Amino acid sequence: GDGDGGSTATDDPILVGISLPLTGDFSEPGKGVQQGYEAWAKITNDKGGLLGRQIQLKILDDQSNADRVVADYEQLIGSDEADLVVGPFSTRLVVPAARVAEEYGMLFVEPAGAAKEVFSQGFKNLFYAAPAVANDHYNHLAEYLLALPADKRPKTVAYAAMDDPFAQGTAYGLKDKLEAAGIKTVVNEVYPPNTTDFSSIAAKIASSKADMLVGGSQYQDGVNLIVALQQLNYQPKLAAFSGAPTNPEFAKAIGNKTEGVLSPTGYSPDAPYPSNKEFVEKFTAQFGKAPDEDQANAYTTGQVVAAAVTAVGCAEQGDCQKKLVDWVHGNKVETVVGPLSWDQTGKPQGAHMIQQWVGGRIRIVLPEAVKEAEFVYPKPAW
Amino acid sequence: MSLATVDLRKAFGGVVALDGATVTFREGRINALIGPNGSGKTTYFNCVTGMIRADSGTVTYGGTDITRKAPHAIARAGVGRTFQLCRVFPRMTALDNVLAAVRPGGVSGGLRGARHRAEVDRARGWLTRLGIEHLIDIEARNMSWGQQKLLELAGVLMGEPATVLLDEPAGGVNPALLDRIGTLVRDLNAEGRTFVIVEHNMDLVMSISDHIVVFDRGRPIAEGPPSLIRTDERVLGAYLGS
Amino acid sequence: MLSVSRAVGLVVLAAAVLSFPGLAPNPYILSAGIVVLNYAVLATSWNFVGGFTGYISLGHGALAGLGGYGTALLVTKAGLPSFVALAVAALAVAALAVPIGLAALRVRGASFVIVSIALVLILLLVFQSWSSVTGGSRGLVVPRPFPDLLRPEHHRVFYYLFAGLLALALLAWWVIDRSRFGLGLKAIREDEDKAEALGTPTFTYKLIVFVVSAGFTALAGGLYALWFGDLDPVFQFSILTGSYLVLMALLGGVRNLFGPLAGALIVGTALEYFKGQFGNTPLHLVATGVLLGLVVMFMPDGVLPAITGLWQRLRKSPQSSIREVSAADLQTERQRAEVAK
Amino acid sequence: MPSGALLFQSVILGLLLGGLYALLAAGLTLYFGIMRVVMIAHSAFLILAAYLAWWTHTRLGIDPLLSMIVTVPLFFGAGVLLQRGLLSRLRAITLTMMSVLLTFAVALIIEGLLGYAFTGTQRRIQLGYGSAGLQVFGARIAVVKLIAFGLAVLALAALYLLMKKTTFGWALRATIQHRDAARLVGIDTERVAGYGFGLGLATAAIGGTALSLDTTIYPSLHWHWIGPLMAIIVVGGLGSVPGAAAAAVLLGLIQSLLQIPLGTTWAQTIFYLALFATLAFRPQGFFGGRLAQRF
Amino acid sequence: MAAESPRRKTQANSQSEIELVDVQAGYGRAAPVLRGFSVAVPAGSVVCLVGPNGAGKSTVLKVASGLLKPRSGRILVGGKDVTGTGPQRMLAAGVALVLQGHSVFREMTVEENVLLGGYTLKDKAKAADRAAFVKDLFPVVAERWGSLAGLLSGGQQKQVEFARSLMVDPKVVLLDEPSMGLDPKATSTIFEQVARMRDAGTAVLLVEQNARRALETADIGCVLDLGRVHISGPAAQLLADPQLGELYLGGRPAEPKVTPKS
Ligand SMILES: Nc1ncnc2c1ncn2[C@@H]1O[C@H](COP(=O)(O)OP(=O)(O)OP(=O)(O)O)[C@@H](O)[C@H]1O
Ligand SMILES: Nc1ncnc2c1ncn2[C@@H]1O[C@H](COP(=O)(O)OP(=O)(O)OP(=O)(O)O)[C@@H](O)[C@H]1O
Ligand SMILES: CC(C)C[C@H](N)C(=O)O
Ligand SMILES: [Mg+2]
Ligand SMILES: [Mg+2]
Repeated sequence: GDGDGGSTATDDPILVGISLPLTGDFSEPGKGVQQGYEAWAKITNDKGGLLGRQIQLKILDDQSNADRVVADYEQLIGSDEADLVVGPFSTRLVVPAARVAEEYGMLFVEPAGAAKEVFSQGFKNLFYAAPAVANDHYNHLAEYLLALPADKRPKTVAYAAMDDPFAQGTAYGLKDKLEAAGIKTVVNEVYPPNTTDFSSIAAKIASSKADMLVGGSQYQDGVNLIVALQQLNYQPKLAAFSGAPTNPEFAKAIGNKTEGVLSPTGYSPDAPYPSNKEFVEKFTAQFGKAPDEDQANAYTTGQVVAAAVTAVGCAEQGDCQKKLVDWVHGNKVETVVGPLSWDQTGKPQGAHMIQQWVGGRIRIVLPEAVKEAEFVYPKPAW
Repeated sequence: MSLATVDLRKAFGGVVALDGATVTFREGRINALIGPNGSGKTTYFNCVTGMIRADSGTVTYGGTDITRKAPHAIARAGVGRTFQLCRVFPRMTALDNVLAAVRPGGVSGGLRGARHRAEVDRARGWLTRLGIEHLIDIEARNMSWGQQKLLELAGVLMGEPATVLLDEPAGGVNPALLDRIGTLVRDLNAEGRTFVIVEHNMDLVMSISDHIVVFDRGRPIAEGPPSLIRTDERVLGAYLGS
Repeated sequence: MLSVSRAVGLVVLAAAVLSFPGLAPNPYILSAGIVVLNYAVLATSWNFVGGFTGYISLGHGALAGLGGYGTALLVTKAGLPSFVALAVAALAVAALAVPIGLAALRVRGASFVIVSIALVLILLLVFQSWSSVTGGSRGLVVPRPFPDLLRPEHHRVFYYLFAGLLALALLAWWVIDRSRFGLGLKAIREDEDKAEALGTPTFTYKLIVFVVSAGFTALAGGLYALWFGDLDPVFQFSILTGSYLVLMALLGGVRNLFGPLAGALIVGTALEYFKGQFGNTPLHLVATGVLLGLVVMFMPDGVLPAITGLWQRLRKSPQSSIREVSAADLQTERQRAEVAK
Repeated sequence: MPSGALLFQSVILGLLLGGLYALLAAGLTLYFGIMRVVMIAHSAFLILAAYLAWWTHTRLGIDPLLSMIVTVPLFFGAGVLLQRGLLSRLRAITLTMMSVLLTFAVALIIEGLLGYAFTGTQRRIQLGYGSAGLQVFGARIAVVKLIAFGLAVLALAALYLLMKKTTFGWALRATIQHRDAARLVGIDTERVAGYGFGLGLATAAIGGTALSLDTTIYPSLHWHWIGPLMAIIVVGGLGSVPGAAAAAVLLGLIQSLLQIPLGTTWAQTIFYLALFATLAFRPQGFFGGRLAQRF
Repeated sequence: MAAESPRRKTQANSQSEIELVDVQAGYGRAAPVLRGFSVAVPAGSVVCLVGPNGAGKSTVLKVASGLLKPRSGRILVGGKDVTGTGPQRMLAAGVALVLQGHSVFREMTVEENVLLGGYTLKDKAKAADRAAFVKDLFPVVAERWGSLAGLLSGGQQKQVEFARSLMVDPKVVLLDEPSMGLDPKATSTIFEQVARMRDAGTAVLLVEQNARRALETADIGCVLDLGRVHISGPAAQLLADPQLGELYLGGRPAEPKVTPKS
């Protein structure tokens, strides 16, 4: 950023610094996030930029490594003197990254730190740009199940979650609610992120004959678990996975036996919010396919930052950042995932929707108000 | 201090290397241990020095039981040895090879500089006595077989052992030097050191030893001064050939 | 004894290290300097075991991780002040190194390498699974020791702390290197059984130096944790970290006091550079692999020895390795010596 | 208390898993036990082979098993090159140590190139029979696992016969034990050592293909395999192919059973516990072979 | 050097089975170990190389067997120049070396060791013949046929090595201190064997520190010091030279032999 004394009507581009896991464990969603940011920069610049300045992204690869992500933001803020920084992907990387931003006094809006631990660090400059945190992802599903007559409710549930703050957050958010209502947990398995052999976990789940299966998964682990369960011919009445089912590859990966599989989502390309139409259109033009959740979250992040910058009228390091932070704390922002507002810890105040594979497509089934298809229960065999 | 073993046994799988070896090597003597190839001499040394654990039997040194002691403890108790297949520290100079035998006591001793003047002089002295003083700065790996053998002996002597076990000291050593080694052993013996020498060079054995023990199949079959052994029937049959 | 050129070199080195924070153009460069210093301390600590005894440990990353977690847990769970926690954690890791060493140092060569790899993997499993204490894969946040310092200031303070730790580690290595204890360790490297037969309590020696190494490694790991603030088992207990240390030490030269430091400088800088160069691809791994391969193939003794060797060769014509004396010469020489007595 | 059905199912799964472990560890036994080379890159080659199988399947649509027609000779050649071009140039005294680092470098390079070519995304072969299974006394056996197991048995038997019964096997062992002496009896040691290494990598090609049938792969997956495989060859007794096989099956079985009460993560520690127990109580391994302490 | 006429001639002495001419050789960058060394071994004769430790005797054998490439000079086998070819070629030309120290294949059985000695033999029947022959020659080898060679005692290993090298029935045998570590009986066997080979027309180049004993068996003696031939001549003549005796052969001329001849 230029010195405060200079004219604010500079034509220099606004440098936005980002570190992303473009290689390593989180590289797939990381690349999705990258597209979202790129779409945001392009769409905004095409409309004349922010404060009349063009947006320029500087993206570094943190190799999915927490040490690297810190060094990256250190470099972006200290050496490249980025005017703004936005967050990386995944809770594991968001937390250390946010600390750097915090200690340099930078606004830090992030697309993918969904787990509740992100908000218990005492960060004052952090905002999660999505409707709800991990534990609340299944709220609508829990409501729906508990509203069923007692004899129709699933009686036993098997949980299997990756040892990852986000994945466990989603599964245990649901588990807490179902257990409170007296629905029995018969299997509760946790597996490390690098697990590739799911046969033992599947064997346990299959032998429990649980009515319902909840997978706290990112992507591939969910697929692997399903295939292992298919090998053992386990047929639950309901199956919900946090990460996998929204992925475009999902259906093929499990042999197209997707019917009835559930998943929470914070975003739908068909959502009626005003900016969403523009986003889907332009994104599709730019990348040749419709955006999914990761892209949308990054775009949302950009929208939040842009709203603050426009409102406050500055984008540079120094005092400006404090003003930006204060503005976001005090306002509601219209985004592609709906209007967002945050509490003091940066936690968003909304809820996720529930999607289900119905007739070979993934459709929103809950909540009632926005549903695109009827909830299928019990789920057909896979 | 005398070195004695009682009923020492050691088997490797099916091979009985030591089969109840009861032997005493008296203090102050030059003892020889001879026997055909594979009769268990090296194994005997290995058991005595703790390098391998005997299956049963006891080893005493100066009356103390050292059967279960660690090799370094036995070395510190005063028993030094050389190896049949000559072992030196290949990437260390001759000087460091010899200095490595200095055994520091306690923390302060351990942290004292390795090239202590007096010790360097002593090391140089041993190298000279063995006729390889000109190799002092040469790394051991660059030495010929015989040179390495002499270096190993220098290292052992640097540790000032009261009892020295030599496993084939003459193997591969030039005869001219062998005379020196013979003389050296006699001098050191005169200074009060006890020797146990495993050797196939009968000229050397007969000329320097006071007492000879003959092994066959892991146990002693004869014992006595050279004059007696030279003519012993069993020895001739088992070892010297007739 | 320090020669003049050595002393001058030392002063220059110290001056260079100490003046770096003043010269660093921005806090990022300073933080990169801290990372390199941290590597230097770790590689030097590794070299207590690797350099003296020749036991190649790919598991030192785990000891650093233990130091980091130990410090963090003592701060967060026991409420100790940061630097007290650091000291206690280092002592605890050193103490823990005793049983670890008792198990691991029984084996040599490649088996030791395997054991050291196993150490990392088993600790990774434990720290990932035992989430009630370690936080599991959610990681552990280490409170800042100087909460009021701005980040650039914070970096500066830690830079000097790391420099001090490095000096301490180097001093300890130097003392051991020239000591009898050190000579005993080197004898172990050359031929362990022989050293034992000469009266060196090899196991005790190995254990002592392993504990010292573990202590320094834990100090570096703990200090890093205090500086960095976030611990994640996947990154704390990684074979890659341990291997980078080995690469650094080897690259610089394991028999050389400043070898690991030189290696850390080169590798640390190279890692930053590769990252800049191949930012978006995993080619940095390829580059690191190639670098390691080149070192192993062409400079197995390290850069510093290679340079000194070259220097010596330039200065002197090839000398014969053995002083030449014929049997007759030796004989006369000895006779002369005997007459002189 | 787990049900009998679950126990039986776990036993079946454990045996199948153990068979796969045995195959994956076979190459390591070869270089490590016989050639005294610590081959860190073995599992990286496994992953490479798995990637090639995946690639032939997705790109060409043919069965991944067919990829072995190419990968086995290819890996053999790569092994020969690796040995002749790199490992044989290391100094003999430091061979063990330096080979660790050199093969570590090779592993990094493979991982990096795989990531470059195929990105870090997890990949999985989608086979028509991927989720098919047979019912056996109430337990179910996945067809893909059975195929992998069969491959393992065949490859291991062939390897054992080759080492013990053929002139080449003898020449290889002789070369490894005393190179000069082997040259003096007329063995072309350079070539033989190269072939030995090639053989090890050829098993990696088979193992990787077997692995790819029923698991997800990603470039850094090889780190995950190094520990268990190393543990297996130590427990089995270094250099003993039958030992490694027995240890692999046993550990696979125990791991599978331990997963019932302990869960996936803790169950993995069995490998390291077995490793330490072996070194502490029986360094020559529980199934014969060489003293692990010395190498 | 020109070979003196051997004591016993089984062939014309005009041609040497193996000949080293003006060889310079050394290790790495260091100064040469051999500097202008020449020796010739006529067929059917034993040449014994003696000299102080580190004189370069083993180096001579390494050069002669092709293990070490000379820096200059020539190696002739049966009159043909074979300089710079590796040990495999040398073996094919009929040159076998038994190394100093221990070179059995430690983790292979004695059987495997011995049979590997016949690695280059295409004819299985011949290999079996030779194996029977060496087993007969060295009873220990037959006795321990199935055990791992590395577990034998030092002297037993030496015998296995010797047996191994005899599998091919070589034209030239290079022996580096064959008696080292052997008990008197086995030593006698070795020297008898050397004599027998000589009588069968094999050329033997022998390096020995058991110098007096070796020179008694040899036809020609050659003293090596500082990488050059110090003196050479009929073995008996060297044995009688008192000054040589003191410098290289050990003080006392051997009188009472403890080890009786067969
Ligand atoms: N580590 C071992 N493992 C198995 N067998 C062994 C081992 N060491 C020695 N032996 C066996 O024990 C017997 C005695 O061997 P030892 O080396 O003690 O004999 P030695 O008397 O020293 O013979 P030499 O004079 O040939 O050196 C031999 O048969 C040998 O094969
Ligand atoms: N591998 C090597 N590298 C460097 N120098 C060596 C090597 N081997 C031997 N030398 C040197 O070459 C010289 C001659 O060694 P060589 O082994 O030929 O001696 P030798 O006459 O056989 O001695 P010995 O009777 O002791 O066996 C020695 O001075 C030795 O230091
Ligand atoms: C909803 C997702 C974008 C959240 C992300 N996977 C995380 O780890 O927090
Ligand atoms: Mg012996
Ligand atoms: Mg020699």
